[in-house]
Amino acid sequence: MGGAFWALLKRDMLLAFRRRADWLNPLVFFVIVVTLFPLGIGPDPGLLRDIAPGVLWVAALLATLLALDGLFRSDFDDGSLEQLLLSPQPLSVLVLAKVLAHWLVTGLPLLLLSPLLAVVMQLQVVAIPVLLVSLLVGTLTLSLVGAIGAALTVGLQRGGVLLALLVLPLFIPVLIFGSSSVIAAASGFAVDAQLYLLGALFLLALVLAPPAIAAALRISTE
Amino acid sequence: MFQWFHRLAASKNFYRLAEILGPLFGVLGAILLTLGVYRGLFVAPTDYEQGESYRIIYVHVPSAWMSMFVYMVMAFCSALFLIWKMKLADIIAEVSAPMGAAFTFLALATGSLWGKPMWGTWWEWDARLTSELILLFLYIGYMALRASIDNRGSAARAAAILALVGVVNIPIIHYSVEWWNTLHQPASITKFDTPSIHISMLVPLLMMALGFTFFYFTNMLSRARSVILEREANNNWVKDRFRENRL
Amino acid sequence: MLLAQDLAVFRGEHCVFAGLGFELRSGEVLQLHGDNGSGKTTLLRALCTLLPLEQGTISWRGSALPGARAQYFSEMIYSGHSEAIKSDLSPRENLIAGAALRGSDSIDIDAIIERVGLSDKAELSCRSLSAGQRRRVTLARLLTSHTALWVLDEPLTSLDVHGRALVEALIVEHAKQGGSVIYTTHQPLSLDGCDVRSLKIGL
Amino acid sequence: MTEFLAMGGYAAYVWPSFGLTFIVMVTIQLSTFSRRRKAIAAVRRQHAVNTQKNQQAGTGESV
Repeated sequence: MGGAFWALLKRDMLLAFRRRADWLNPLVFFVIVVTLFPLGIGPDPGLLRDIAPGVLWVAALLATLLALDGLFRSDFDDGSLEQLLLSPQPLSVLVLAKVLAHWLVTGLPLLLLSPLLAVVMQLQVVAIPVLLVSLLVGTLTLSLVGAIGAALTVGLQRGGVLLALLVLPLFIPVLIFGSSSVIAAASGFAVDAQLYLLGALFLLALVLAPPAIAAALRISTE
Repeated sequence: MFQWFHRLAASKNFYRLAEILGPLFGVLGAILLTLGVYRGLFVAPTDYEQGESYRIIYVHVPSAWMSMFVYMVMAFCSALFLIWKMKLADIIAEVSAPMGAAFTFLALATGSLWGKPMWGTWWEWDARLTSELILLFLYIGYMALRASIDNRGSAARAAAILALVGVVNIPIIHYSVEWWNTLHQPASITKFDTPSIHISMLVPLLMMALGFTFFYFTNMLSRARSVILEREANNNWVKDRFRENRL
Repeated sequence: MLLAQDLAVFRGEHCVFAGLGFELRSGEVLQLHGDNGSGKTTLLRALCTLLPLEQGTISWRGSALPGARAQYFSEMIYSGHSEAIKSDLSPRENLIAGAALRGSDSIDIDAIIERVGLSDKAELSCRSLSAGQRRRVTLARLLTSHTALWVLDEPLTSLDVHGRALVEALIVEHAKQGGSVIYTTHQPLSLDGCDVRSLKIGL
Repeated sequence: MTEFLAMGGYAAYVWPSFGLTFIVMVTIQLSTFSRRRKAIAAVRRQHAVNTQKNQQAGTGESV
């Protein structure tokens, strides 16, 4: 059982390493979106500081959404998705490997880049650790939940827009708790409530998303 | 052979049942709605706090209630369809989605009309209205997904999965929006709640709610019958009915 | 081993085929005949549970399929129209990933690569291989796990004469070891030494 | 009557709400009727196709 999981993870990491465009685009998108706000709203640090958590979180969410479309699409196009479906290993576990590989390639870099952008947005330094923790748990949940939408729309040509429409309502709770945890941290309030709830959302997604993704994949390859 | 026959028999019997219940619900709905509107507008006393504007609840609350009820029906039918392959359940979910979206839109519109005198703005980020807005996105997503997959069998199953994922998320969304609302909104303004309901105000509200529900069922049954007619046009029971002009 | 009873598959509203059944015992080879669009590929995909059955059952070693899915998948391998290989990876990496996916690890990749004649290309990325060579990588995947049933959809596409001889040899060898094969092809295959049954699909 | 119509000054909100509800429900009802007409037309078309096929097949099964 474990063998297939790690092999698939290794294969996807190797593929991502060879095909840089897939994971560079969301990162560049994340940086550009965040830098747009000071240009659009003005350099006033006080104002930027107030909107920083929201901007960082919405940008991270949109970057994850952008990267999700490619999650199953390359496998679907060259037919290896069918091999995934026909493997004796449980599909939910294999799907977990795919989502983890996708997160390592897009979610993690977002995470590592966010402190830099937090400084750009004048965010209080005390809030940066909470930003990292909330983004860590948040992007994992977003990848899991988003993968359901990706699996549902993988068979469609113009699936991108539909994917956004399907998963955005499901992203909202993560966004609410995520950005409010950073806001609370910025103004020195306790953040454990938000982070616990984020953790709860993550565990829920970890348990419920893979079977839904597996079922959606079986339908999309019909 | 059994499965095919079971499917056929199911839709024929369902058709006959819907033929009877449909008009019955229609009549009941019409009576309840006219009575409800009459009592709500003319008989129910003025609310001391909100004056006459509270009467909007007689359309807002039922449509908000229906928007949730219809989604629950869709989710339940989706589960029946996915687990027991009941094609009828999928037809019910398919025809209910547009109506659910219409009720959600209605709830949003009447909600903002009711909120205007109270808060002075057309759109108030109140927890209930925000959840309603997100529910509208769920409906649109459901209908968009079903429309974008051409093979009807997979479109139905994909939409069913989305409906189930959606129904799991509705309480989460509602709770997080409530939480978000209390966090950012000082609780001083009057909660967007129905005022303390005097019995004479409550009766029309229940009538309207029931009226809406019957209205939904009669339309859903009629649309389901139309879908069945189209899909089983080649079957004998449809041909016989066509000949005897009992469609 | 594989028993299909009274299968019916629909594509949307169109009934591709109905009332189709056959049995495949170990060591047998079954060729599907039928012109384009008669549903050969649909039947193969339905046999691999990639397509839902409107009616009928497929059972593997006596147990009905939706239940015995894991067992069935561990003993069968499907090779469809698309090559199902990653063009950014080399043949070796593709085969290693493919084998692990099927949960079989005690296999000698080098011998397999040697067998399909790709030993000099083993480290190149598949993007630089020709269509015929890529098809050989797909063929090599058949050997990466000890499966009883091969389901092959047009295995000869883009293969040269040597490639065709390789396919024939592999099928014959597989059948002799008691495995069974279902395949579709437009160019005739000369499989001496094993009884080839054929099944007509479509009108 | 006029003070009733004034709705205690909230006429601008109460009547549009009820009006909008009426419009939405009528649209739902009308689209249900048109959906039914479309279905019956489909059955009639299918019927015509079948009878034509029967005649071609020489059975001339009278309808």
